[in-house]
Amino acid sequence: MELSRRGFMKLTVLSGAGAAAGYGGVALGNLTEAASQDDRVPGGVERWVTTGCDLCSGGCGARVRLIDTRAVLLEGNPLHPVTRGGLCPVGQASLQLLYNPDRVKGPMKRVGARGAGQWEPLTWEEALRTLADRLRGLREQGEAHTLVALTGRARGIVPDLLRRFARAFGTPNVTDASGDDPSSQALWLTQGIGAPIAYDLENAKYIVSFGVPLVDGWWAPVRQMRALVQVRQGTPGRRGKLVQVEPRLSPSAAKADEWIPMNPGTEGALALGLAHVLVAEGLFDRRFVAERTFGFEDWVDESGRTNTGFRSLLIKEYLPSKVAKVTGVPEETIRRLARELAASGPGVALGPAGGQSNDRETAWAIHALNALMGAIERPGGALVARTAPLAQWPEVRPDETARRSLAMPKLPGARGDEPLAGNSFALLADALRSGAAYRAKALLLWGANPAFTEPGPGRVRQALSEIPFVVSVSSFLDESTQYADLVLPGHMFLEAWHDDPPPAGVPYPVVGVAQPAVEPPYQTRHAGAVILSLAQALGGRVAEAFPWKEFKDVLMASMEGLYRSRRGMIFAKQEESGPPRPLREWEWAPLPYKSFKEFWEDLVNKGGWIDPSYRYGEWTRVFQTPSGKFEFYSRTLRRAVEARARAQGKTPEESLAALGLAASKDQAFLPHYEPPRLAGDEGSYPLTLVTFQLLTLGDGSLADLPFLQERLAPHANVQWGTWVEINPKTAGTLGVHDGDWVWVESSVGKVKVRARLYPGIAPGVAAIPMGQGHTALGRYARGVGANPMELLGAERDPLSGTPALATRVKVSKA
Amino acid sequence: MAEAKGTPRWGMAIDLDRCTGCQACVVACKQENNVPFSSPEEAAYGREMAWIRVMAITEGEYPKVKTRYLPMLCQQCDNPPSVKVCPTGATYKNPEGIVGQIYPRCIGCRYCANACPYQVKDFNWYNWSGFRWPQEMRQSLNPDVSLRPRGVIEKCTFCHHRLQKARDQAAIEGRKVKSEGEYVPACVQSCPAQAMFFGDLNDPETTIAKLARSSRAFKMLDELGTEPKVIYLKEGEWSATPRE
Amino acid sequence: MRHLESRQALQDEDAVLFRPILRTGGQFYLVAAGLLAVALWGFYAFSQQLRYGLGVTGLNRPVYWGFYITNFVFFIGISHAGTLISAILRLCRAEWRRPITRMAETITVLVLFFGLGSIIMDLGRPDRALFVIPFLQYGRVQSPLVWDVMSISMYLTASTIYLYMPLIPDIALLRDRVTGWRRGFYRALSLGWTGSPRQHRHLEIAIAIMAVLVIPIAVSVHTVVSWVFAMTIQPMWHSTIFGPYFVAGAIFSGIAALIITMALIRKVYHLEDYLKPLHFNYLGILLLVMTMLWFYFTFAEYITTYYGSAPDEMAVFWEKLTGRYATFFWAMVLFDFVIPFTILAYNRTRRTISGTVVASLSVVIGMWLERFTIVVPTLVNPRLPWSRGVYFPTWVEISVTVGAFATFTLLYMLFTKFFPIVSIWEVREGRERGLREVEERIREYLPGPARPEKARVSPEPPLVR
Amino acid sequence: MLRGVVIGVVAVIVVVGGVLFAQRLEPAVRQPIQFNHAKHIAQGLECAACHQYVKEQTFAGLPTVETCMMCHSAPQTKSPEEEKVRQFAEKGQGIPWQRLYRMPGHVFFSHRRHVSVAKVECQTCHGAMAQATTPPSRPLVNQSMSWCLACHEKRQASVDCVACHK
Repeated sequence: MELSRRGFMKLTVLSGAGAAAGYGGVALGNLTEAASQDDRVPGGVERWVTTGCDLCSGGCGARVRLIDTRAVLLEGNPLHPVTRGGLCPVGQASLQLLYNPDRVKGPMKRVGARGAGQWEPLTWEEALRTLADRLRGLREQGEAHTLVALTGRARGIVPDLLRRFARAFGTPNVTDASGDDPSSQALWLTQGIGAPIAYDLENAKYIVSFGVPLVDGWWAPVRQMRALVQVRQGTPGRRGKLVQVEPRLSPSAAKADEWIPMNPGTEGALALGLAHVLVAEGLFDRRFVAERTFGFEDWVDESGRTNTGFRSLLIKEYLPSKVAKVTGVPEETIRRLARELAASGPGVALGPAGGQSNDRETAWAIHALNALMGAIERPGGALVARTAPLAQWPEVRPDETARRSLAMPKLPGARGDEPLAGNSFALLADALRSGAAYRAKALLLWGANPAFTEPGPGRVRQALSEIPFVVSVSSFLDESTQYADLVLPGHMFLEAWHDDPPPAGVPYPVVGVAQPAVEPPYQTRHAGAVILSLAQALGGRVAEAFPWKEFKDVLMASMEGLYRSRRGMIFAKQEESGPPRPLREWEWAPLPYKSFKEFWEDLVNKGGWIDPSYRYGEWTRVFQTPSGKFEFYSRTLRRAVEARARAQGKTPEESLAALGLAASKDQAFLPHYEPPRLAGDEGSYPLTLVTFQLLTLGDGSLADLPFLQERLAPHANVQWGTWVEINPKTAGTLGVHDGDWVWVESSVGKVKVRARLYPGIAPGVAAIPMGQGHTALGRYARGVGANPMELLGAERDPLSGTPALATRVKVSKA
Repeated sequence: MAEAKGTPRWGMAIDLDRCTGCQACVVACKQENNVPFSSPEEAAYGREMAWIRVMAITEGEYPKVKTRYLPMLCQQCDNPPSVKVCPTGATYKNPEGIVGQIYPRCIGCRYCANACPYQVKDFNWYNWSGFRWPQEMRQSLNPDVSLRPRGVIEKCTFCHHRLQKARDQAAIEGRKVKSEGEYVPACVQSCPAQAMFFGDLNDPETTIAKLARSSRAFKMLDELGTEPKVIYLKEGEWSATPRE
Repeated sequence: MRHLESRQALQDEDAVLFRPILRTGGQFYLVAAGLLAVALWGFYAFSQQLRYGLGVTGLNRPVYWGFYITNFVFFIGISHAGTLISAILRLCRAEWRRPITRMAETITVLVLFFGLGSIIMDLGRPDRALFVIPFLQYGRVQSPLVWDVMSISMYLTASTIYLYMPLIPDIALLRDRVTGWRRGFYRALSLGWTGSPRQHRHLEIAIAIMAVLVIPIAVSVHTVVSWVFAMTIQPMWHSTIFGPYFVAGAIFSGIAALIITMALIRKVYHLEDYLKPLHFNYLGILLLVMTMLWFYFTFAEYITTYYGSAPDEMAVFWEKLTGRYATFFWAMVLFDFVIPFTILAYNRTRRTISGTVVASLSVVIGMWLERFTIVVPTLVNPRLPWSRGVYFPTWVEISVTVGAFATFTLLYMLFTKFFPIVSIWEVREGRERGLREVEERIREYLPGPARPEKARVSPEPPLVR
Repeated sequence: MLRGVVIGVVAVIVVVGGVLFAQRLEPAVRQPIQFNHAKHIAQGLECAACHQYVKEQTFAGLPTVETCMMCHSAPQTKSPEEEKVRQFAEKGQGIPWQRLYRMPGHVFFSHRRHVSVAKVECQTCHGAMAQATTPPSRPLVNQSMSWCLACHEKRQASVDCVACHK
């Protein structure tokens, strides 16, 4: 080991030189790398194009900034009368959807096993031919009804076209993944109209929201945010109040003036407790109840039997002391809330947002509370939205084959005409597996991803794998598309024409029209145009039902109705149109256009059309009930149940009892409280899990936007992941600390998520946001977080079969 | 609104009563200013970048809990602590009071980020612009703003490029930029709840100047004497705010 | 080499001082190779950082500063070992200084490079490091970081000169003892030193001037380093006490580093005759004073914060005392005060070399921890409580830190191979003249009639040649 | 010994410096068509006729083949260069013009601001391009930051850093 000095020197110098050279090289590399990334974003001619955002039901108008042909910014359309230039974070981030590297770039057919993710590109002609041949085969064998079509997020004309196609083709099995809003059930039960309730939020003075995420993703978020501003700061000297009743301090609850935590699923009981106080203390709107309602007092029917009225039921069953026990809300709070509601002029109750097995009863009770307050058909109250006068398409004349198939019973879960029927693919999946009346032979997924969004996705995946032929019209290879035999990529919004029907909850009609802003860079086609081509390929009566060449023709044909109605106006600056609130009770002067072409051009350039008028007290329009009044006692439901019982050969009572409803007899037809059904026994699964949507992720189809993954929710401070919110007290008993990995386990499945200790959630309750846990989709979503749907699906609404989004769970350290 | 008199002093007001914490401003800012997104690993490390963030503070114990949302962006201080410490003048206050960050001058010592009490300066840990933007997504980059190289600090500039654009237009029309409405940063433009206001604080007629005088107005960490040009309006009470 | 020694039989008594330069054992190569390997590993880690950016470190938002800045403050602190202590001792005419000044000064010069280097390593754009030069480049004199750059470079220059000047006579000694290329090397460095009385006079004046100059510069350096933190308004950084606190801490860690170095050199080069327990004892007393001073400053700093109880400050305060950084904080108290104070307060332990060395090792560790607990806990608790930071260094930062220590040790070792680590001429001067001077001085202290100022003793003619 | 070291150091400095300097030099630009600016200007064309975005956008724009073909669809001269234009047009390609003046990625220059707002003449920054009979292979004006600033100061335009660097 004796090293000579000379040797050592040499070694030192050499290694020093080596290190220096290496270091210098690296440093130089570093510098040149730094220099090369100085590359600038190419410039170009700037243009702004008016268009619209179709990523949720909000229907926001938008304008896009183009540099040459690149879209670089999406902004709210300042002319849009509802959103006035506002656009939520999803809209702001949506260019990452347009330019997502994981978009499907052309039609593909599956070559490997289902779910193996092996694909082979093919041309549109080949793809459409394959599809048409397959469908023609079904018709030829008289099995047109075995085609099931499922639409996803798409709104407006495209789903209408698909339903039209189903009718012309001959299948009764069309459903949409979004499900039904509970409020539309309430409106149907009490006013005979199966549509979501429109709330005149802007003019309300006191809002009690039963768990409605007003500002974080419900219906039309931008409109609601602006309405809230109007409620609070819009009237000089008066600040309207928002009370949020919810088990969890959601962003909406945080923005409310008062948060009243309560037990999950007991909103209905609370609403009835409030109603009890109003009635018991004589604080209700006597005039409205006397003149416009039915079933408040006990009444005698045609058969001479005395039926219980709403008043008796309330007084007997919903004492605040009793309600306090069920809901966990103190009795004095219930009384105070009811008195405040009565005292503050038009108060309005909203909700629920949905997710429990008793949603219908809850919505019903809440709407009944509105009726007691006289908040029906009154400024600041609950209204029935007016529809837009879009042109009707010519009637479909199904051919003989189609008529025979249409007469077949529809599969459970497929959307039907009567609101009692469930509208859920999960239900349908179960039916498919239990082999109901017949098996589905083909499935069209139109932008839907039931294998991710439906409760109990395992069963859905199983059902998908058993359907012989699955076609997915999708921009991404999402979980359901993995099971498809054929993938047909649709245009992304901003590449395609689309229309925005009126946002849910807005009382007056607003129609947005969005034009394409960028050239589609890939081999994609308009989802509507795919239906047209398919119909053409099938020929005969099916083709006849679609007398249009391209989607723009369909759109123009519909919009011509607006022009012909001579009503409303095209979007304009606020100074020109005035605020759409308070709702006007007069109609607009006829539109000043000489021709439809002129109207159309202005419509496209400004972004849409609005008729901001509303006539209060059109009683025949808003009460389509047997009594022509607001029915506390729902004869609409009674008729439906009787019809169902007749069909089953049972008495109505038997039929109801078979469903396992808690309420019986008259109670079943009056607004009442039905305890939520939560799967799992309390001993093994001590916590109640509620799920919620984030404004940033929605149902999960937006999980592939990195801008949104980075900022899921400010209060949780979690990025790129899923968390479970638990109260620090609950966590203490479980030995769980903030940020720990935990297993959340239900009777159905379990997921691994991070624990977030959140004082804003009731002890004994756990909450998980939806939208994560993708196993497919794109690189930004895959493998991030967990999907709470894996825990659900065991319990459902007994009447419609819609699965509940809540269950019992246990939480343990992972 | 009248034309600005003298040198404008651009300022922002954020009405916390309106703000719903939706983060549209955050995303709009990132889209407008080419702020890169992070990967899950780096985000977990606290390295995601944003020039404006919505900060949430939850206080209290169940059932008396309150969560407050507070959009936090560069306060564009009149007396900015970050500018004082910058060794090269990469961070400086321009004549209109906007605190700029000159990327080719920045040596990346992060002294300004540490001196700033608002935590609104972000550092480019990686060569984001090179490989973090997939080719497809690079299409949505804004040509008015640079792609910051690795190793420099970046921050909000009140969308200064928008001011310049407005000023060019005004100059061609032979006038000055209006003190309100003509030049608006991306966050203010995007706010769905219209909780953000922007304009010249020197013009007493602007909405923002009026809001600054409102009884609800307060400044963040006012006691530090940084003299922010971002004004917050307290939550929970009604006040006469000018019409939108 | 034997013949050399025989020829210079006169100087046999100091032969041991030349031996490390003239002869190198296998052990040296072994240690050097080990250190080199560690150093190269550190370089590799740093090259990774250059390649991929600061993302490879554990730094994040809001913890923008971590190991590198801690090292910076620490190394600059260590640098006070030398020049400052040696200058003070020189000015005080402490005769016991003679064998240790060179060791101290060498520490200063070498460690300053690592102080500056730590800053450059911490930069996101090290290629732009020169931007901070004021006037020529873009440096803005209002930034404390620029004060740092100016003051450290001034300190580096001054201490290099201050190290070099007393080296000249020794280099001349070496020049006359070696052959080959080394002769040329030493000849160039000896600047034509002949040892004439005139040269000696000039040298002494120059050393005296530098000693006076170097003290304010050294004080300014660490004051300015502290001001990097104190000039911000961040909780527990914004403190008026930081200047003197850092200077005291720097001298504290400097003395400790010096003691460790002395002990090592004494052992390795068998300098028991030069570095006696007395030297360690004297430095130990100094260290004792400093540990008490350090405790006083620390106590003053924390008690003031506690009584002020501003919420932002208290967040950091509790983070240090009971929070995530409590281990670091209490370890710091243990290493910086409890251990050294206990050892040094007792004569029995202080008067042993091992006693002072253990105390010094403890102080060096403690002072690194002190720098760390100053830098990081403030950053993890920013004023706005919405993001609490976490910081854990990655392998890169640890490797670079370890590599820096290894490189420093290696350079120090190499220095001892080229230059005498004990100032030979000063030792000799001490023998010849110091004794007389001290005697004179003491005589002057004693009561008696005041005598007119005696003319300065002219230096003895050089012994060599 | 010492001399050797000095020579070595100088040599290294020269080589490294030379390499760095060579890297900094812009390579000579060779245009696909030997365009004659002087001739076109003499025909009464304005700069903006071909650099069509110069007044409205941040960039001036290099002429598209369509712009050229507005006049040159039929041969006007016997120049082989003119023939090349038509060849590009026939192939349906754009003309691969090479950029002569390059800004670093962090410099934001607006032609609109300089031409339409400040009314700066083209030759102020581009030199005697109008008199050039062949395309220059190197910029006629050496545009450095100090050169920009000198003009800005003279005209009392903004010298605010963020005006050009963002």
